[in-house]
Amino acid sequence: MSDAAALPVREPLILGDKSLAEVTGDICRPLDARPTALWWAGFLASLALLGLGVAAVSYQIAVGIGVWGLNRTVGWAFDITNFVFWIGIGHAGTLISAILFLFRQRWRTSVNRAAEAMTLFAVMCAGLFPVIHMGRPWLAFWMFPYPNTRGSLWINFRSPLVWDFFAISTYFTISLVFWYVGLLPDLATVRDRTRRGFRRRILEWLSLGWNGSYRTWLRYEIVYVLLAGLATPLVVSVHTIVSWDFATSVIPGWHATIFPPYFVAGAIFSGMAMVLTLMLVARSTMGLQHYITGRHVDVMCKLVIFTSGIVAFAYATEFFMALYSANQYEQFVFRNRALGPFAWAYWTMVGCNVLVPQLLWFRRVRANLGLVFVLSLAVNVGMWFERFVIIVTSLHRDYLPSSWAGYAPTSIEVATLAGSFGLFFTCFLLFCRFVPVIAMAEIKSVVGTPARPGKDL
Amino acid sequence: MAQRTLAGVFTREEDVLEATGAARREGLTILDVYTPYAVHGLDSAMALQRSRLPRVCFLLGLGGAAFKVWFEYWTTAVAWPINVGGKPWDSLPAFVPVTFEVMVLFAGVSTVVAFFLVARLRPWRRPRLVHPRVTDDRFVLLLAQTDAGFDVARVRRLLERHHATEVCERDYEEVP
Amino acid sequence: MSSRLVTVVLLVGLSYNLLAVAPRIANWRLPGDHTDYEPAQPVAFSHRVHAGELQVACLYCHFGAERSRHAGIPPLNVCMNCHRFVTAPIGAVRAEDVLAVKENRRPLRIVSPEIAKIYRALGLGDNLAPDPARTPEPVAWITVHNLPDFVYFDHRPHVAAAVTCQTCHGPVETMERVRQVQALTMGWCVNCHRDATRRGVADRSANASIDCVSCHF
Amino acid sequence: MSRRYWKSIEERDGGEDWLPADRDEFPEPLAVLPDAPGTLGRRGFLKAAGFGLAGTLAAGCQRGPVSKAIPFLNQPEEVMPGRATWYATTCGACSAACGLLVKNRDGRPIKLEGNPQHPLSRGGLCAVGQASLLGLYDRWRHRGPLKRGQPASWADVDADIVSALAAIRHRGGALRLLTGTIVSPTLSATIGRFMATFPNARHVVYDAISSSAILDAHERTHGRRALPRYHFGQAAVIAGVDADFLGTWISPVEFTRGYRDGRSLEGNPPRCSYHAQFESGLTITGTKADWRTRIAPGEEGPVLTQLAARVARRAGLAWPAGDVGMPPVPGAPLDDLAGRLWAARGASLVVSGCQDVAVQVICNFVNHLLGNYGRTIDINRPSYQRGGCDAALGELAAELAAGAVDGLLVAAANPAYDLPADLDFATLARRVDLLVSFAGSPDETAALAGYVCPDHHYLEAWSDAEPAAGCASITQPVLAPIGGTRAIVESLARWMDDARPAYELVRAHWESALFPRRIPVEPFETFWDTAVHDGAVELQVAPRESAASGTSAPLPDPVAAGAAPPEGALSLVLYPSVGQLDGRHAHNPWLQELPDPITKVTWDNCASLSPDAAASLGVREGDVVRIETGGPSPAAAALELPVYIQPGQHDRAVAIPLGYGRASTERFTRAGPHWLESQPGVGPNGLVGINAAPLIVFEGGTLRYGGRAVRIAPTGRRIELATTQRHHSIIEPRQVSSAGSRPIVREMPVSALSAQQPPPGATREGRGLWPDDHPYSGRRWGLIIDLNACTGCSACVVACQVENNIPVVGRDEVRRQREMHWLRIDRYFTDADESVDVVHQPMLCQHCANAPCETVCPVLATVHSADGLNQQVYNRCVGTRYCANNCPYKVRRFNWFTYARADAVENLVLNPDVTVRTRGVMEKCSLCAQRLLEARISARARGEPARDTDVRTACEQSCPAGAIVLGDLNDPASRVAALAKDPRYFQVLEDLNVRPGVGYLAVVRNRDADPGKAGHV
Repeated sequence: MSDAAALPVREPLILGDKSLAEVTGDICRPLDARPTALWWAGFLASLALLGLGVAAVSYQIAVGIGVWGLNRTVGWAFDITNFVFWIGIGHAGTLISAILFLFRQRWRTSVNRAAEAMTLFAVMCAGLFPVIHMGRPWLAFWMFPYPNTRGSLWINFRSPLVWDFFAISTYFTISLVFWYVGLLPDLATVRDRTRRGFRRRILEWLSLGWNGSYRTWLRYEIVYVLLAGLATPLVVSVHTIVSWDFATSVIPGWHATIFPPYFVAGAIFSGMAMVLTLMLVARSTMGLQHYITGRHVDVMCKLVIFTSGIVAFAYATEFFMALYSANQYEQFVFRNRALGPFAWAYWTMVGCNVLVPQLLWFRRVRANLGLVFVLSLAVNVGMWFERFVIIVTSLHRDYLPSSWAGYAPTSIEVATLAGSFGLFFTCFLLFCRFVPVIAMAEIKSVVGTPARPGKDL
Repeated sequence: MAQRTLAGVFTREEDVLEATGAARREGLTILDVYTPYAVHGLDSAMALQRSRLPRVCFLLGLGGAAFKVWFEYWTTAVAWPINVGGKPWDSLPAFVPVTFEVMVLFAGVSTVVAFFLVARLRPWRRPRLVHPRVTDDRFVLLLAQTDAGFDVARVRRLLERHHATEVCERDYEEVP
Repeated sequence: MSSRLVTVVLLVGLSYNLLAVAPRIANWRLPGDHTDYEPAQPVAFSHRVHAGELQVACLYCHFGAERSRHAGIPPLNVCMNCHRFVTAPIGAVRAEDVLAVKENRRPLRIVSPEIAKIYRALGLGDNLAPDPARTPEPVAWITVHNLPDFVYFDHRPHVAAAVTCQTCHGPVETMERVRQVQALTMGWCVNCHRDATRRGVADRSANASIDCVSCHF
Repeated sequence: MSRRYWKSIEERDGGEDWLPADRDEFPEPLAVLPDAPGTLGRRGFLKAAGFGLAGTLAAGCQRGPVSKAIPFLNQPEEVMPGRATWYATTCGACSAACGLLVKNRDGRPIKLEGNPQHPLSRGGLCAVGQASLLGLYDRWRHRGPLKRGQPASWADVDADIVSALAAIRHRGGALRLLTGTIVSPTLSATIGRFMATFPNARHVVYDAISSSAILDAHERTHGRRALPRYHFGQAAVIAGVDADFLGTWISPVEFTRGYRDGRSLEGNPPRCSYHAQFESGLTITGTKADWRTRIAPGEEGPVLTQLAARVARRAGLAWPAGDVGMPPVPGAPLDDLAGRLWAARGASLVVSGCQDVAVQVICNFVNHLLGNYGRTIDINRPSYQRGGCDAALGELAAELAAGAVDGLLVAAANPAYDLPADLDFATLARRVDLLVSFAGSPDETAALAGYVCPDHHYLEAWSDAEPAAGCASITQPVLAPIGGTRAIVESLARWMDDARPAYELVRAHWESALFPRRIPVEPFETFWDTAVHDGAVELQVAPRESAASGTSAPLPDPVAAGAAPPEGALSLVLYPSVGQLDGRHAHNPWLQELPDPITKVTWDNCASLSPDAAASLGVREGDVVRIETGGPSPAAAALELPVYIQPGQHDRAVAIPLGYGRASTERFTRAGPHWLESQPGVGPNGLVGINAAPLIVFEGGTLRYGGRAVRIAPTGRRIELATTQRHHSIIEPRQVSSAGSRPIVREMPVSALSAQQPPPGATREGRGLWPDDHPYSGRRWGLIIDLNACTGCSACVVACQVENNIPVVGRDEVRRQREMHWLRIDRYFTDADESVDVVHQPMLCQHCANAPCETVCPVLATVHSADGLNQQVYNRCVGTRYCANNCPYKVRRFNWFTYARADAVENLVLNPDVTVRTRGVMEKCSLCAQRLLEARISARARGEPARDTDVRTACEQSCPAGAIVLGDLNDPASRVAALAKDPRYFQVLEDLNVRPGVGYLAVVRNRDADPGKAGHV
């Protein structure tokens, strides 16, 4: 990567003077080639984690939710922490694909496909937890308002969990549709590179007979803008609603009006970190250095430090509000957060989310991809702990000291968390294998055709 | 009745743009242009109408939201009013989140469905390509041979003047 | 060839099946709805005869309905109030009388096989006196109207509010063997309670609660 | 012929990779064998199967499992399936013999309640009494007699015993009957008859929790070895010295009721007795005291002597005790107490649980000076609830040691377990040729016995009781014996060739002995039926000559120094815990899981130390320490117990509850759910807790529970105690804020009470953001708990557990903070260790009108009823636990596992009116919805509106103090409506505006206004 200051105006988004056919070839190569040993190693490791998670969840469903470390006071811990964590991860994908699209940030084209896929898989992981955290998950369908023989007993539209249910399912559906619509032209491209056989049949089926007609392209563009326009408030609403799970409650430490913006910023923060993590891996393992350039990393690092600032501000505001409120319960919760039995989690969170990202102020740090990778991992850890801190430290000591309790995760909970990572990476690796990880059509529109007279056929 | 066409294949975005504009100025019937990516400016070159999909999106989104508000009110306050936490029957503020989500869901899904319908994108539809590399790196301008007065040679020259790499005639039962 | 034939035959069969089933679609039930359950009972007791023809009041046998949650299956001593004397249908007894006169002998005691089951269950001998050789064994009836364990139904308030037995149990007095007529789902209960509060029961106003805790605790 | 049309350039050019669209994509036939004609191939078969399945499904029917209804053959007239029958009987869970009403449903008892007509207990029932029901369904009980540990027939065992007894009788051998206190007059008479047939027989009575010194002292001062009856209700000033009379001492239910009468602030006129308590450990009695002082174990004597000296000075009596050194407690308050006692002469009461006869003599002396005999202390109508004579026990031990006993019968006692190591009963008893135990379930003594002749559970037996002179009650069976057990009276009578059943023995004794003492003139049949129906009758008491005048008694010797250890040394306090007493109910999981009212420890005993003592020893809660007495038998005289840190305890005291480490608690190894990380339900010794009884001292003719000097050494091991209220929760809220602390409990001095204005009602209701759509125009159920009356005795906790089928979860689950009690008793400490105040606050679902739990449930599984109940619908619950998280009171309980018991016999105790919850659902207090509904239905059947006097919740019913009141808040005539206007009324966390339906009345301390103490905890 060259020094950005030396560039005349802007670094090109895509390096290497690619022709359209080269773009197609580069991006489709992993799909055509046999999987590498590295891919297999990653895939098998993910699959093993997934298997562990499946075993843990099966055991939990067979024996009872008591195999988690929860108790009468701390009713949620790892489960909802993981849920909020994964939802947060998902948000960055939508941010990149929709919000940056609306803002015409064309650098997003290199990463939006993978980011959207990340959203989908993260939402899948997230959606898992509200289901398995139920005492009777086989009755999860009761969350849906369907006519029934109970006098038509509907559901409680006042419950934030119902809001959650609608938000998550809408978010997943819209993300899926958005991703799929964006994928259509690329599926057609891959289809047309595939000669025959089962794979072609599937691709034909999936690409819906796309033939590059400009009339379709025109509508496609409209639909894409519309979906981006819808996804943008959606992504804000989803994490707002997730934050309302806590904010609308009466528990000190949860009942805070700052939660919606705080959660949305935190989500983007953690999601950007996850995108960075994944992109840095994909870039080096899949030979996409020309498409995911140092500039992408640089821009994302700036977003990370920006959102880190918002998150840090939220932490400070919480403490200020507790002090200012003169509410003893509120004050105690925050004192307990910083000094109580879970202080280690709190300070891990502050360290990873506030202190560590400050390093990104330095350009040299941003340019050091290895360091950025480590930092992004730290942010992921920190954001997981943020949710843990919010949930567990608020619950474990609330109003009546008689009911105060501790919390320690069991091996089953840890295995379930690991399993969700297994699910995520399994899906992601399959995605890398079978779907173009970069939106070819969009890249081509960025690359364009060389100005005449240029390279001729 | 089969449609007789004349297709010009280009390798550059600006070529097809110019050729399209020229063809339209010549008064030729542009059946369609096939591109590997969305080439900006082609819509004005082809003089295409604005899509009505935004209207579908807006109306169905609005409809979804209206339905959901009614449904929530009906279930909580009319069909079986149940005292939940002392909240009033018509807890409208509490209905906002779900209403919003359903609005987005309806708007988004219906827009895409409408898009598939109008663009005739179906899973069972076999791709019919005017050029095998049209999804890779070729741009194709497809003109209709509208009547007997259509001068194939002149149009071919026109296309070649705009750097068409190949020009061919084909008959279609149905335009792709 | 033959494969196609089989397919055609089976398709015809399936369509016939579906056609036959189609009129019943309106009657399709959701899981848990046991309407039309009509199990065979250990004693072929006929409600039609007892409640219909003989007009025995429901509460004569199911006396628990007024005093307890359960209406109860009558103990056999209630049966014996009549069946100490009534051992067989009147037609059979008269036929034996006629036959006895004809054959110039004392008429035999005619015991119908179903009523004999009562005597056997009570451990009674042929002369309807306790027979030490026979051990009494209660009759295991099969419950027709089942509610899930988490539902607490109490007959008393319903009887007190003058809800007729038939409202829930259907025209039992016309049934040879008791059949479940109503769905007995929660929606059915709730709707009846709503109607009762709105319109009253038997021309009296009623306050039928639809609070959850009326049935679930 | 015709022009060739092409679709693409490739097609036209015939590029080899171009797939013509008009060609069959799969030109070759599919690789499936065509079916041979006339046969049904694989595909055909699958098709047929598929169609068949579809057709079956389409036309299919659904059936649930067949359930059977089996009616009675001949229905008894009084039995109605589905309706409860109530029988009056007498509680046999301890020797207090409270009155019981037994709820019998479909032939089995499912709930015990206090009998309001019983003159002693007056409707209350303690936790142990409530829980003793489960003992009936204990599958470990003896099913029949045992001969040398093997099951045998009654005839066989009877023959052996009768011949052995005949041999003893013939040769004039020594026969001894060792029992606990026998309150049954019939059994006493039968024992008397039985013993009279032997030339050398003696009946030795002892109590595992002995009060022998009181009887001995009265023998000395009043010439009659009797336990007087104490009337706490008539006492305006009470001084307790090491007597836990509200928790475990003699007759706690009776005393609690009386104590509460003396402190009835809402009465007219309001009464508030003054209560001073001197104790080493912290007891629930101490928590209620207006002035509580910590004394070292063994300092009871000096304290009482100083008190007596001060009272004597006021009485103008020259008593040399003035010379005794400075009292171990501050002199000025002691003066004040003496003044109060003197001012309330005849209406004061000094009680002591000390087992030193000399100390008890001084206690009697004080009461005598105060003129309490005949007023608050009744020696003429004594109590028979403790009749043990420790001196006789000592003699028996000596006889056993000398090998002078030929036959020993043991009934209603477990001497091999509960006697001190000094007496070494287990070793001595082995030397007796004929050792017969009457234990109904396996215990340490029965394990030694050659013959076990198991007694019934008291709910299976005909018996009677006369717990106090003139108060007789009937024990009637409420179901046929489950096993082949036999009542003791029957066994004894059988061995005297008297084959009458217990019913006839009891009836005959009543006719001959009790009927002549009747008060109303009536025939015996009426007398008997009344007794059986009501459960208790009042009888005349023959006036007995006793030295009640007492003035003639010589002045007692002052006790200058007790057995108090030197400064800095630690000494023992062995005490019966509220749930376990002497360990006779150790098999009872309800009691094992009942949190101790003070320590909140379950499933274990522990050594309590004061915070300072623990700090000086360098131990923390849960550290296992070795407690050594340095006694003669080192093995028995050292225990290893986990430490519990107990504020309010004396710094030199080590308090250990008795009743733990019972054999037969090994059954709880697998109590609770089993999964990957579950831990056993018992301690490292395989039992629940450790038996501390060997550390009891037998000295001066009495069993002494306190004062033994011990050394403590940490072992370095740790145990996590299964406590329901963690220690740090006591300490930390004080640091919350300097401005004020949490308004959870309110407390006020009595002087502030009159100044308090009733809270204006408008401030409580109608503060809301939104329009109130729920006016509760009809009935609105409410519950008010008087914290001033509540002693923390936990009877309500067990009552709730029995009534509502609340599962026992086991030690591991409690340790994981997953106890299921719907009703818990929160205890809060205030102030420093020396003068700690404790408040007990029963906490249950508050039935908030603006319930935070309801709003968050996604599936409407918890919603509000029209009469103000917060309903929890188990079958609708999907188990998100959001409601529990959002409950500010944390009263919701989640079924983490399938806790439902698998024991078919034990399950007979389940209340058929309450759903047994499956795993994965939330549950909580329903305000006994089943009782509310039953009351409504029966009122409707009677044709009258339901009144709140018709119904009492299980907790309310059992409360010995009458602290809990249920009623209709909207009915101005109801008690709750009146109490809601009381100046002491408050709601917990009122600021949250959740509008609870449950309210509390503040604690009132009878002490001068002290700004430091008043206010909030």
